[in-house]
Amino acid sequence: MWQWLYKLGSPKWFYTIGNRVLPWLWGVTGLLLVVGIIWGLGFSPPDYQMGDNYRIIYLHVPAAGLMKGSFYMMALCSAALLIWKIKMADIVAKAVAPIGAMATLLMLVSGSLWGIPTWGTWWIWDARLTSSLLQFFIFVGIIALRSAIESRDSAAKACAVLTLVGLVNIPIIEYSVEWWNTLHQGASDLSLRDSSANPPEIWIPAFFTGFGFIGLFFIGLILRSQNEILLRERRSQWVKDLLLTDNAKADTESGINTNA
Amino acid sequence: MLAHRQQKLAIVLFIIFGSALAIGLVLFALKEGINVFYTPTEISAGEVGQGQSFRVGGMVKMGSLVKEGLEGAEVNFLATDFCNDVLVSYTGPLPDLFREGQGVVADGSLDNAGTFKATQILAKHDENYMSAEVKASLDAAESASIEVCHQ
Amino acid sequence: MLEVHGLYCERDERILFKDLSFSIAPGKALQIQGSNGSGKTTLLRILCGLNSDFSGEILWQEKPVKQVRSEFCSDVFYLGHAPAINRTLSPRENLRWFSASQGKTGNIDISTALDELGLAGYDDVPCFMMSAGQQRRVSLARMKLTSARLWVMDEPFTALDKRGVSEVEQLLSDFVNAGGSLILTTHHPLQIACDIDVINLDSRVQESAP
Amino acid sequence: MLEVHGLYCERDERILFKDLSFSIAPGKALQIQGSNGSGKTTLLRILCGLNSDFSGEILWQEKPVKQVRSEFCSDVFYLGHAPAINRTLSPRENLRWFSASQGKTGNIDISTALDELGLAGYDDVPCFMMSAGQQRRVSLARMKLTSARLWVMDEPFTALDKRGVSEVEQLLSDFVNAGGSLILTTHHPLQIACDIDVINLDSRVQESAP
Amino acid sequence: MNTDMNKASSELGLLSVMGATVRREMLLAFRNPGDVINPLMFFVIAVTLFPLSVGTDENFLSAIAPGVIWVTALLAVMLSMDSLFRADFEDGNLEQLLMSPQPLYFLLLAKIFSHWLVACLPIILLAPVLASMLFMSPEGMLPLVLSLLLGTPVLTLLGGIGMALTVGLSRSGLLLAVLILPLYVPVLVFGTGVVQAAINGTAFSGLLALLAALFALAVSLSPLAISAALKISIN
Amino acid sequence: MNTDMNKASSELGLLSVMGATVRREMLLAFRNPGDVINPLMFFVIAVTLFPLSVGTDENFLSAIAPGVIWVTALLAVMLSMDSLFRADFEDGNLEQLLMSPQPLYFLLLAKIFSHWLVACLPIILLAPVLASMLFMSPEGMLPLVLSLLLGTPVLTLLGGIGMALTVGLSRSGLLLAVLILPLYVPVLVFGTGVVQAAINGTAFSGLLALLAALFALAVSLSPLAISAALKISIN
Ligand code: HEM
Ligand SMILES: Nc1ncnc2c1ncn2[C@@H]1O[C@H](COP(=O)(O)OP(=O)(O)OP(=O)(O)O)[C@@H](O)[C@H]1O
Ligand SMILES: Nc1ncnc2c1ncn2[C@@H]1O[C@H](COP(=O)(O)OP(=O)(O)OP(=O)(O)O)[C@@H](O)[C@H]1O
Ligand SMILES: [Mg+2]
Ligand SMILES: [Mg+2]
Repeated sequence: MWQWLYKLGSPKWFYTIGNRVLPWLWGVTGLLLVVGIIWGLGFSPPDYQMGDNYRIIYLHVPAAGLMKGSFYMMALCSAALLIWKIKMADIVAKAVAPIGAMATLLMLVSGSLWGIPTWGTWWIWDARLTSSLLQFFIFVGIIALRSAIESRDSAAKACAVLTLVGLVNIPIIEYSVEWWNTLHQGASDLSLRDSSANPPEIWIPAFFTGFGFIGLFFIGLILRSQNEILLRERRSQWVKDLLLTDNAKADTESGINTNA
Repeated sequence: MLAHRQQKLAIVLFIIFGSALAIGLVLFALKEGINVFYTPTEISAGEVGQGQSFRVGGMVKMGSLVKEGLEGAEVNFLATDFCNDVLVSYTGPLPDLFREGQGVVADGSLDNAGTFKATQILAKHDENYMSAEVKASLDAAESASIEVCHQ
Repeated sequence: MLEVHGLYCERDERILFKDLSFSIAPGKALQIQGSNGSGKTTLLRILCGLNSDFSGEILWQEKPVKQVRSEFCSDVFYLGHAPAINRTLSPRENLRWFSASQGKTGNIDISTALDELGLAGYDDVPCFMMSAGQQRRVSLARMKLTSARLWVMDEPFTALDKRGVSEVEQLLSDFVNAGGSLILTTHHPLQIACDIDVINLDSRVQESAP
Repeated sequence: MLEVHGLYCERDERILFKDLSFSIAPGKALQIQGSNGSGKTTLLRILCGLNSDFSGEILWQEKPVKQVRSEFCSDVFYLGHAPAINRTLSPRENLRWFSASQGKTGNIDISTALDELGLAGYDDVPCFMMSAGQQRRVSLARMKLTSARLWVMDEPFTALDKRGVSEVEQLLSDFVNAGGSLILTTHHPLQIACDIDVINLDSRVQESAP
Repeated sequence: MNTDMNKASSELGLLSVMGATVRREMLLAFRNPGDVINPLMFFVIAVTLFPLSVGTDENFLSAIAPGVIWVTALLAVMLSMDSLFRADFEDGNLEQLLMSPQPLYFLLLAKIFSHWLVACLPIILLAPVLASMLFMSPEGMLPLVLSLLLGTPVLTLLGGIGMALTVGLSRSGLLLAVLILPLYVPVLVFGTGVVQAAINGTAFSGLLALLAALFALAVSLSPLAISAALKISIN
Repeated sequence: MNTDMNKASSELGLLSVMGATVRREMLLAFRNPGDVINPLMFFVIAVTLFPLSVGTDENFLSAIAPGVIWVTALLAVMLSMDSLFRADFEDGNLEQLLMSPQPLYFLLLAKIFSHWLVACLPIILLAPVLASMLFMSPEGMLPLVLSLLLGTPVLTLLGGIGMALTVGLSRSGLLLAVLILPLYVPVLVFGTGVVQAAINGTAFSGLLALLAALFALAVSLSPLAISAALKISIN
């Protein structure tokens, strides 16, 4: 376990593993999304009240999940950075932040679009919606802080502290629907029990799109992290070797012989 | 040496004290109740005054919906929390989901007669999604059960 | 007293020093040399715990510094690039605050300390009305107020005129000869009469370059 | 070219110089000497019109500078204490903006200018990633881009290493020998091969003190 | 002199110098995305503070919407001013600007125009979205944007004067506010007046003309004040 | 060592070090009256912007009064934060603070308490005056002051975290706002909630208790975050 964590903490190992995982991830994600979208949009039955409008659920709920997941991940990485000084943790935290912000934005936009027909307004200042908006601001704040600090190490740690402080908003989002009487609905009961008010035909596609989104998230995460790793380790031997072999490969493939 | 230990202890004690105080205060606050949203029961208990603008939440009582004027431009209905009702009157566009038996949230204020003059009506969607057939069968199963007034 | 084992530090992907080990005992001085940007300031800040981007071990009285941080702090006096003198306050007020933050009170001695650094009569003039050299002297007057046993000084002689330099050199050698430990960097040719070692960071970088 | 008559300046109730008169012709250099705080920077800034707390007359081509301000500005190149280099921009971008603000365009020559100051390959690195010496070189590269006939330089050699100093000295003497005029201050012992005058502000202060 | 340079010394016109200034500032904004994002985010966050504090009633919010949008836009512009001359002052570029043979008047105009593009334009573009989050009635939207288009340049120019006066001080944030907020009042009054009039269905062209008059005055006069103030600060 | 010093080395207790810190900060505020006056003036000017922008109808103003007072007080506190660590960072005193053998936790508390005294207390004292200028009903006054008394320390502490994170940057004004305004929201919501409830005649002790809970949490936990952030900034 520790061994494994230690390895994950090594950028080089992360880079190579990332390369190995990516093609699989692309495949699985594509499959999940295609199945989920076709099933969700084409085959699951219209809701007894909302008709077809409810299908935004296949976008909205995964986006909301991603928002929370991203922030949890950033918080974990921040803790890892501050406590164990794992460099890789910062790379991941940096890679996740914009993805999380985009997911939050997607959640807000899809929710607003959904609200127009359903509630009769695209925006209302209830606790769930407001705390979600604040979450977006927190994501942007973290990104802004990182871009403002020139020294990379300081930026990493400062963002980590801010992330941990910002963590207080997550339970507020989560429980806002219970603590306050919001216009936004409470959590839907998505269990396989027969008595469940939500039949599987409706929410199983949501699982597909949900996992598809998670796949997309990890793809983004890996690509962005790899980018960052190359940038940070550009002086190290393994990156130089890697780039050389890549160049060589590209050269032989294209049949051009340049000596770069 | 001891002095430094004591300093650390002081910090830890201070933090524990602060957190404990915070928890106690939150519990007190929850006991006091914090309202952002009034139920018909609270309104009939006279918790809000006339003319003050606030938000009501409840269900549109079955069979209480009356549409008046051209194309139902003005609506009157009873909002209920299954214990008490409040009469709501509203003029303006309604959301698609607004119908009897559906959750509703209304902004507005009470007039002299105790009618809630709504300035905005929002339909609250519940957490259930199902196809029409499933709904029908569920309704059949549920029609026997009695709604309980919990307060 | 202070021991350093296998210190390694890189900044912006450049190795400043690696495998740096030294120790300093009471009654000893240590001068860190090196060209601009070679990492002298960084090293001093690491020793004082103001910079934590390093690996290696720093021991204070045979215990890791991190574990005995507050004992360490009360025994170390750090004088950095910046004078740590508030421009709005007078020298007396600045020094009074310094004593208090060290957990000591020494109200009577502040005037004496200022006198000895050639600032007699300036006790109550706001610092922003003083020249750079005078501000530096206020900062140095803290030497007379601290009871720390290790002094860490980064370019203590900047902005001082010739007489000021030799006065401060005298203070430093008195301190070391009375059993104190001193670590300092300076571009001046040092003239202090005590037991002094030298570490050159430039030569170390050349060692580790290939 | 530039003539100064009876210049007088006081700052914080202290007279920096009084009755200062000198002139500078093409092909001549003038060094202003003086200890810290004697008023060298103040004098240069007065000459450039950046400081107006003085009395006396400054003539450019026999006309009062105030009347021919824009001709004067286009013929003067000022290099101050601060490098005038934006930290976020690259050397190339900084220099391009400099050329533009001078009313000249010289896109092709920026790389050459950087090359000649030993910054080949650094054209597109943001300046905040450079050491103080490298930033100074970027600032000095503007010498190669300006077509001004009078250069006013305040401590041009700060932060440069030995080789850098002699390269810049070479550039300066080339400029003067080609008919330019140069006014500079420096604490370095100057080694430039051209016709050079010296004004010492310290001795003037002693004159005017009693 | 410098003979090897003369070949490249093609004189530039006034317009191309202004162009170069604008290009440089855009480049800086591109490198420091905070310059664009922070005022915008401040605007958004500050606007959202109002529903949370004065209540979320739709009628109520729609009544205060023009004022809230205008006040927060004004505060955002004011706070953004800090980046106008600060960096140039610290690294010595301001001295070079004051010594440039090009007319300072137009260089300053170019600089302030760029600042406006970077800090204010995004705010203006987002204003209608926020206004509709505050349920402002749609008739007000166009006048809101128009009034901001005319008003924010005035705010930027006046803020430039305040900034030029305080750039030499290390902590100028609140001082700047105290100096220039009183000067901002006319712009605010006319600006919100335009929007209110439009919502009430009365004519607002007169107020808009007043705003335009302020704009014309500010554009033509404040560069003089700014250059005087800069010369004082640099002394 | 320094034998001539030992006689004066009487150890100081924790409380007297905190006292010395407070005394120093008070002295500084006395020498820089701007530290007291600027936040206050900003508060006053910003509050007066609202009648000018949303209209001067009495009912209307009295309805928005609690929100406006709270939002502007919040902004004033936020903007005042800039003076908390900036000077100490620039002149090197922050390093000395971090190297002090006294526990940083309590030193920071003392510093923040002083900042609160200097920047926030005057605002709280003036708030009822401004509230009555906005025709806020008198029942709200005491709860307004109480909520500000409990809320502004939280704002100061949270602002201290933001400031500690950004003190190393030369232009931190707007960035600070973007970082900490979202964190200010709960305080704002509870604070105005208290006043609104009092005006409406409903019970507000629950909300006040929540505010007090935030206060207790912030006082005990934020010094930890601040000291971590300062250590990062100083690196
Ligand atoms: C701008 C408007 C909206 C925002 C910001 C928003 C926000 C959120 C958030 C943050 C969650 C995740 C909660 C969690 O996982 O703990 C969520 C879940 C959900 N939202 Fe929304 N929402 C919005 C509009 C809507 C609308 C209009 C509907 C449909 C009526 C809706 C239906 C749902 C559903 C069904 C879930 C999943 C519930 C669960 O199982 O937890 N949302 N929303
Ligand atoms: N804030 C910083 N962020 C990143 N790198 C830095 C920072 N400050 C300094 N450095 C880098 O660290 C290296 C060492 O700097 P340091 O200040 O320790 O040098 P020094 O030996 O004290 O030089 P000097 O003689 O000029 O005082 C420099 O090469 C510099 O590039
Ligand atoms: N901003 C200022 N305000 C008031 N007085 C100043 C200011 N800057 C400098 N002085 C005073 O003016 C005098 C001359 O300063 P100046 O910078 O011209 O000296 P200098 O000869 O350039 O010194 P150095 O060798 O350190 O560069 C100094 O004694 C100083 O006290
Ligand atoms: Mg150094
Ligand atoms: Mg000088």
